[in-house]
Amino acid sequence: MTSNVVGLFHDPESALTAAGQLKGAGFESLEIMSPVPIHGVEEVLGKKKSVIKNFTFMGALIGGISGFALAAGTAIAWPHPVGGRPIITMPPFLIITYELTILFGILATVLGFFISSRLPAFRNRVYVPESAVDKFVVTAPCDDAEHFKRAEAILNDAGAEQVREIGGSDL
Amino acid sequence: MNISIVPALKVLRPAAMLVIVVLVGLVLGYWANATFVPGYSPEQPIAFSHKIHAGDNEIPCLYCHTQARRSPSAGVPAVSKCVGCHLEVATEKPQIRLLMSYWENREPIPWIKVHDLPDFVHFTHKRHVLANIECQTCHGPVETMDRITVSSRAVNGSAQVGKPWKMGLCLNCHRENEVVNGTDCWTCHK
Amino acid sequence: MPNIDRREFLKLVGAGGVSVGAGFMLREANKDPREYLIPHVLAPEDSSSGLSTWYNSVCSMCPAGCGISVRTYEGRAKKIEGNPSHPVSQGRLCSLGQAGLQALYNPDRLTAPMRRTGAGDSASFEEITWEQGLKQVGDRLDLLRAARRGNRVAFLTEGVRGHLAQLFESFMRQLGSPRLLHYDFDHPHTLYAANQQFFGENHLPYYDLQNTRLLLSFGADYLNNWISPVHHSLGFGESRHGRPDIRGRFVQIEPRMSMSGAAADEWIAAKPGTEGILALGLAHHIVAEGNYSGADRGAWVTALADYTPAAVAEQTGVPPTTITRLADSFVDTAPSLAIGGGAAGNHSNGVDTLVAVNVLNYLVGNIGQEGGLVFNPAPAGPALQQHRATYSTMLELAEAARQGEIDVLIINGTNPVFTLPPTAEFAQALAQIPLVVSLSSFLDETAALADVILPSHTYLESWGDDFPEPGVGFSVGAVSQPVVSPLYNTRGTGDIILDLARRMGSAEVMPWNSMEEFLKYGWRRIYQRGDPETLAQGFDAFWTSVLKAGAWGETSSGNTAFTLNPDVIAGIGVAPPEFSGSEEDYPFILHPYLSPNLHDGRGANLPWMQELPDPMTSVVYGSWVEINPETAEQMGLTEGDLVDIQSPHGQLQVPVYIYPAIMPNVVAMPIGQGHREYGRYAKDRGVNPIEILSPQIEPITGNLATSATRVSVTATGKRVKLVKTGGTSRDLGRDIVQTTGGLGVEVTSAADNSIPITEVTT
Amino acid sequence: MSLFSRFMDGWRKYRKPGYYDEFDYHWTMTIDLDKCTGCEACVTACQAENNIPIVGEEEIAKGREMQWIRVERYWEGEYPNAKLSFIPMMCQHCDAAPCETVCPVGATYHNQDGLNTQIYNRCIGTRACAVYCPYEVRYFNYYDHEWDSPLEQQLNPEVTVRGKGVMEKCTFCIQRIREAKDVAKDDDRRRVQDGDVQPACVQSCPSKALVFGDRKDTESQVYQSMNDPRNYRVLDELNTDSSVFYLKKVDA
Amino acid sequence: MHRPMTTETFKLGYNDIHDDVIRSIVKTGPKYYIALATAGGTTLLCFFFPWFYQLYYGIGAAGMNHPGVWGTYLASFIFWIGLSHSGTLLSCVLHLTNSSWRKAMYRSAEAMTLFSLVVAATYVMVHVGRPWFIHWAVPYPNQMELWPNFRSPLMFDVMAIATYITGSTIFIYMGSIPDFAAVRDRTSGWRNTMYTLLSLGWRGTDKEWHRLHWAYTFLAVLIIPLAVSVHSIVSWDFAMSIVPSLHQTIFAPYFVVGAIYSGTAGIVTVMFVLRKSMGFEQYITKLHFDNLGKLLLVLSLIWTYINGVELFTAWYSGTSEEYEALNYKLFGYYSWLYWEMIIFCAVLPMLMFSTRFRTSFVPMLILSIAINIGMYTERFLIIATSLSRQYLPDAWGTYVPSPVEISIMLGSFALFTTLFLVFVKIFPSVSMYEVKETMATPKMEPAAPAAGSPA
Repeated sequence: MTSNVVGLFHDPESALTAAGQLKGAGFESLEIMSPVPIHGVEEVLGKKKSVIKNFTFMGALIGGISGFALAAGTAIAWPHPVGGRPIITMPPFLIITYELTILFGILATVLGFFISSRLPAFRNRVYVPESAVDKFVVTAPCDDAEHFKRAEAILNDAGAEQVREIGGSDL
Repeated sequence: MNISIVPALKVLRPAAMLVIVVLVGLVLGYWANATFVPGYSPEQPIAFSHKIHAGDNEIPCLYCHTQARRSPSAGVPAVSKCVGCHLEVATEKPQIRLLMSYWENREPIPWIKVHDLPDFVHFTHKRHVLANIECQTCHGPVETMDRITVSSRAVNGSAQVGKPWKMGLCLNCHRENEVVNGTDCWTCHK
Repeated sequence: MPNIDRREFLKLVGAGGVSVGAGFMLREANKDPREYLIPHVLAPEDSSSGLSTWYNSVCSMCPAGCGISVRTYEGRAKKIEGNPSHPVSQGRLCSLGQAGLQALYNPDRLTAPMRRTGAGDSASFEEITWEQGLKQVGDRLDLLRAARRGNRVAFLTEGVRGHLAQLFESFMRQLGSPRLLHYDFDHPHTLYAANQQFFGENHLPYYDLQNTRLLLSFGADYLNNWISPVHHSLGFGESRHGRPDIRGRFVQIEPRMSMSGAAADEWIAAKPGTEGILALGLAHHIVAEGNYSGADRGAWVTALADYTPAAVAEQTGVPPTTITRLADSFVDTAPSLAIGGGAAGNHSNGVDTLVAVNVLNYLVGNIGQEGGLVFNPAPAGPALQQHRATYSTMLELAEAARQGEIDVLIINGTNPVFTLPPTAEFAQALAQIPLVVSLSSFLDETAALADVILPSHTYLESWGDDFPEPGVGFSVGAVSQPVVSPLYNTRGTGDIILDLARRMGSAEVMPWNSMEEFLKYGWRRIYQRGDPETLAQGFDAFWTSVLKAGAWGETSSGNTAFTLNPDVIAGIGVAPPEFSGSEEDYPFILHPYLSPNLHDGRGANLPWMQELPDPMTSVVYGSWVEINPETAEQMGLTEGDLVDIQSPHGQLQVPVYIYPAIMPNVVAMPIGQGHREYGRYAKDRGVNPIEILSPQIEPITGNLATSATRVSVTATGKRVKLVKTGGTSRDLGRDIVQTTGGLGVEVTSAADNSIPITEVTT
Repeated sequence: MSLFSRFMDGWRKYRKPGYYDEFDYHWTMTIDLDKCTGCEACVTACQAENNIPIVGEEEIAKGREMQWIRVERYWEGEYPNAKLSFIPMMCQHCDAAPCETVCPVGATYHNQDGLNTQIYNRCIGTRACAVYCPYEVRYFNYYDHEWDSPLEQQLNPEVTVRGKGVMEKCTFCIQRIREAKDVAKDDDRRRVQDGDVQPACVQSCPSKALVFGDRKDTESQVYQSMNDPRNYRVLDELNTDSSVFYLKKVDA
Repeated sequence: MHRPMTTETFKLGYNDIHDDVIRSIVKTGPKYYIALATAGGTTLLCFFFPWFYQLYYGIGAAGMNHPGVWGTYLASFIFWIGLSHSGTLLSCVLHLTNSSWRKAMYRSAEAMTLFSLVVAATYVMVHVGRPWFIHWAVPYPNQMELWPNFRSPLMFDVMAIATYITGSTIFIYMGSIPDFAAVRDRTSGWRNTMYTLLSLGWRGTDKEWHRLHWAYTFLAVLIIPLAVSVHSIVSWDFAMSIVPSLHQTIFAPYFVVGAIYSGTAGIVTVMFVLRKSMGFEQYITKLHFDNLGKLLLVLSLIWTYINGVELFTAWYSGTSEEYEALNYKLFGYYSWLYWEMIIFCAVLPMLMFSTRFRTSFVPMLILSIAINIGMYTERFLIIATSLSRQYLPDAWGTYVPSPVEISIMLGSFALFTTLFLVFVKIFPSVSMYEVKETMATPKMEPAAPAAGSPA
């Protein structure tokens, strides 16, 4: 059974320092929970790359193609001449294409966000409610009590206001 | 403390199940009515059997529905037409007596319309009959029906008893047979 | 699967069950409502379901006598069109004729015989049976006839022709009463009188618009409601563009531009009532220029001596140059034709005016010519002009009623309470008559005063026939047959009269059981005029063919060799018109005209006609008074201002319409609205200008000079919204209606065209 | 695959304008303004033929008159030189109709007879077509019209009675064209001949100012008439390519 | 409250924001219920009741007529679409340009967008003659094998507005997830359930913040061109016709500017109301009004310029059609409305040249309302004057709105208010985490928080 060590900090700098030290001490899967996005996390915990832009791009691409296919395809399916224009009329169809490009781009972005941020959370995850208010929280999974002790010490050294042990999450 | 949305989902489960059950129930009920309740097949004022007339006795459709060949409407035969035969034929049957009572009172028989198109549709029997389309193509196997049931021609060309006509079905036939102007809205809509 | 406890499970099962039921019912409710197929009991011969049957008949909406074809579908009349084989309408029909359907299907039709109960304001009608109604009338007639007091019966009918007219005459002869009056408000008595005087003909000639090249119309709105508008329109179209390289030219002379004036190439405003003087001015110029070379030229020179262009210009307000130009082109552009009527004939000098118009035709030799004026043969059917009642005759009838000389008055079709001015006191006269019987199909103003109403069929339900007057140059007749079975408990006029005849013991003389029978009896004579081939086929074949074709005609012609009675020439002359009311108190001349849509008011109960925009103003559903823009500006009036129109004999309040083509001292009002009865569409809508007409009489005919009333116009300060469909009737340089100088068209010289019609003194 | 090949077929076929050559018929009307007397017989004929409702005085006061064909009037000059011209105005059945493009549901489009269709049962009532129509000949059903009984017995069974929320306009009497085609087919004729069909307005016109026919038939009366040197089209500068030709009034 | 106007000097802690915002959600006084009942009741009475009457009777219940087939319904539709351009578009632009003053107000601005769009979409249903067949304008496979006509500007509208509603909903939701999580922790019962689901189990980890930031940025990038396209397309409903004075190339920018203009004015109004009613004085400050005022002023100038150009081209064209339409607009039946519009939208906004005016709350409120009245008038006039004076003078006519229309127009404001009132009780109407971001981050020394943002 694993548990998690959780350190609550009053300010982001201390939290980041603590996280850096934990990482240095060989702890992995560190998480910093904060009420606001904090700057400098990447310097401490490493660069993050998101796949969202790929989703957005692919979504927009698919949207564009399907938008045009929808407009042109339905026009071909039962041609109704209107206003002396050709059945496949580029300018209006490009507008439809444009709109669907954006629609699919937006939807794909949301999908990308959900997937890449692993939301919604269907399993239990470690959480400290204070982190939503004004505390900056560093958590790390600990394999055993000894691990935990070490982490607790590091956190306390870094100026944690409080260190807690939270039962293992399902993830 | 741990967190996930599962407890919230659990709280919502009874409500969600209720919603799901109700929705499924509605669809099921609708579908059941549409599928199992035999199509529009009302009881007519006189239990006229097309099976006896058109099936067993092989009277041609156009013998009674004489208009179909030359008019948009196929027409229902006048009471006098029924009486023309039934002065001699099967005079003792109770339904024939009912017929004769209409005749003697000079009253028309209030037949209930089974194949009914909306008022904005122009359908002409004449053109379809003259194009040698069997009556059964659109009206189903009438010669087997004791009581007329609404029917139509499925997309695959077979008769579907119990399902009324839909625009898509007309269109399908018009497309298959490459009817001249067959997909122009003004061919059928007035 | 999560645990579900028993209660929850039951709840779910319950909810599921309910929703399945709801879904089921939803589908059920979505099914189409039940419709029925009601077959015939006996298959009809001449109609089949889903197909239309056309019947030919005759239009009775106005006196023109157009042939019509009625489309029926499953026993209902659906559309009226002109009968292509009828020479008058030739397949065409005017709005009013087409709206005949709404007379048939009018929601305000009388559905059964009625008797009046109570008196005065509390009077109301109760439904009775035909037997009761016919017995009440028949018994009275029988009594009077037996007592040899049949002359105390009067019969007042709208102008009918054909065998129905003959039936009325026989009926009245049986009673021994001379009081058979055919009364129509718009009957052109003065035209008949003028033709009688000049040509010695007692029926109208045929005006050959189709072949004419120049038409001078003195006040006759020939495209709208003068005599036979549909036929004239056909002729107008043909004349304009029916011949290669010839385009007929049309000139209209009238104080207020009518539809014909709008269609004309030139509209000339002559002072009201001076049209005849203008015509004689033209005649003077023709004779003076030596363009008339008949033997009686000398007599004409003498007769027309006073009508020099200068003098005529002075009187008419038309510049001398215009007079001479018109006269010259009238001579040069043969065949030409001059017609007169409408307001021009409704002045105190009406007959003289129309005689003057005939003079023009005579002088340039248009009489008997193609493109001119062609005499008709005598109608093949009964012609009973002598019973035509003028305003004076009606006054006599009213007087007789007041004197208690009338016991029974039968009224058919006509509505004198509406079309006679209140000064005639006709309604009061009706109250003096013990038994007033109305045969009207509608509760109009006159029927509302009747004691017994025996409602007749509309013309689409009854038998009749017609011999158009004027004809088209040869003998024409047509039979009017019922096209639908009667809607209500009504009877044909002829059938009612025949029934009454039986009841008063005239069955021996009038032995026919129905109008149809009588018609066949009458048409047998026409059949006997036929060629051997027709005779060989027998009457029934002839009858069927007449019904099928909807028209009967034979190649006959009227008087071709016309010689003028020399005595006439000396009598030529047109006096200045007389108006009632002084110019100081009543500065405007009222120009009432028949509404293009409602005719003399008979169309007012037809919703189509109410909703049809007036062609000139686009006003619907109301009355208005037309005022010259400059006059209106001086008086500070704009469209929709309510004004009081005051004549010496009455006052009306009506909104103003600014009309660009009316003389400054003339105000015009349409006749037709202002009904106090006559159904939901007509009742209490607009005003009736007849109500303020002065009883000014044209002395020769005794007809009412309807255009001879002076009025004053005073603003009330109130405004209403004039309901009309049009917006701004100005082109604003957008070239919507484009014009061209002429293509294949004879254009008169540029100098002629450039002469403006200069100021018209008022 | 078949869907894709259908798409490619269509793609090749439908990228260019100009389907006029493929019209079966090209129904056309000419109106001789020099013959038009403004009598409005055409208006009543149309009302009778096409079940056009009576809207009543209040509605007309609100500006909701219903006339598929109306007669417009234009005054020119002032008294005493005032002139009045009438011009019947109805759906011009433009081959490049502005109204067709704007309908979101395709209730109005151009059919292969050169007609500007109006499919009432497809209409959702956006009224955009009425805005786009420069001739203002589209009329909207602002409510369910009623006929005072028994006036409804006069209604033409071949024409739908339009309910509330539906746009309507002149159809060149499609029911008559349909019937004429039907008759032509019966006669083993392949085409409708000149004179077989006349819309109600043309049929009734007392001065024969209106002429109707198939422009593709060069023998037809309408073909002669539309090639009259006097011909013009109203608002031609808008390039609507209308099928109603007017013949200029002659000013002589 | 007179605080110096810089974000750095918020003298509030994270806790205070939390308390203030969550209190605004959880603590509901009788005033709120009275307001909600009034708004809801008015919606029912003035919007839905007349609408249902109109559904039963037909569009004839409104005042539209033969030349004027479009009326206030469509004017209201454009108005609400225009109002929607405040929020999401502005929010996106400011997000991408990193304007920190946006943060206190963007949530309610976005809500305005969303609800304006909802009201606008409802207006489509009110406007069309047969709304029960409105689904025919949506592409879906059906037995009739009929599809919408994608060549129609109205179909562009359907697609654009559908996309815009989707986009705006997602945008406001994405931005609210962290705040939902914050509220979740402070609530219990059904609220807790709701916020748990809405927050999706958000924990505020470094990874989640990172993903949210990027997703949010991409959305902003997508939504800006979308918003511009939406109002361009709305303008094309008119400009693609050939009606004189509607058929103009300038219409798309004209509409977009007008939309942002009226939307920004709308934000000012909503800001004022929120500030007063929810006790957000600390968060919505003079700074916001000042900045919005500057924006409004610029927009007003652009709008006035485009209006002038429109008049000039119409006058210069010299054609009867354009000239009459112009003449009618300036001096015809509706001219008093035109001049009212000019005063409200072009003249009065000049007051905002003064900083004192911009930083005064009540005058800004009055001006913002005046601008929106003017902008409503503008939309009405575009339709009414143009349709009244088209090509054929004999078909000219005048359109006057009926009581039903006016009632529905007023009712739509109540509908919007109702939706907004519901919104403030569900969404934290001030973005907590973004306001926190603008504040000084807690420093090492808990007792002495210093000024200045973190490194």
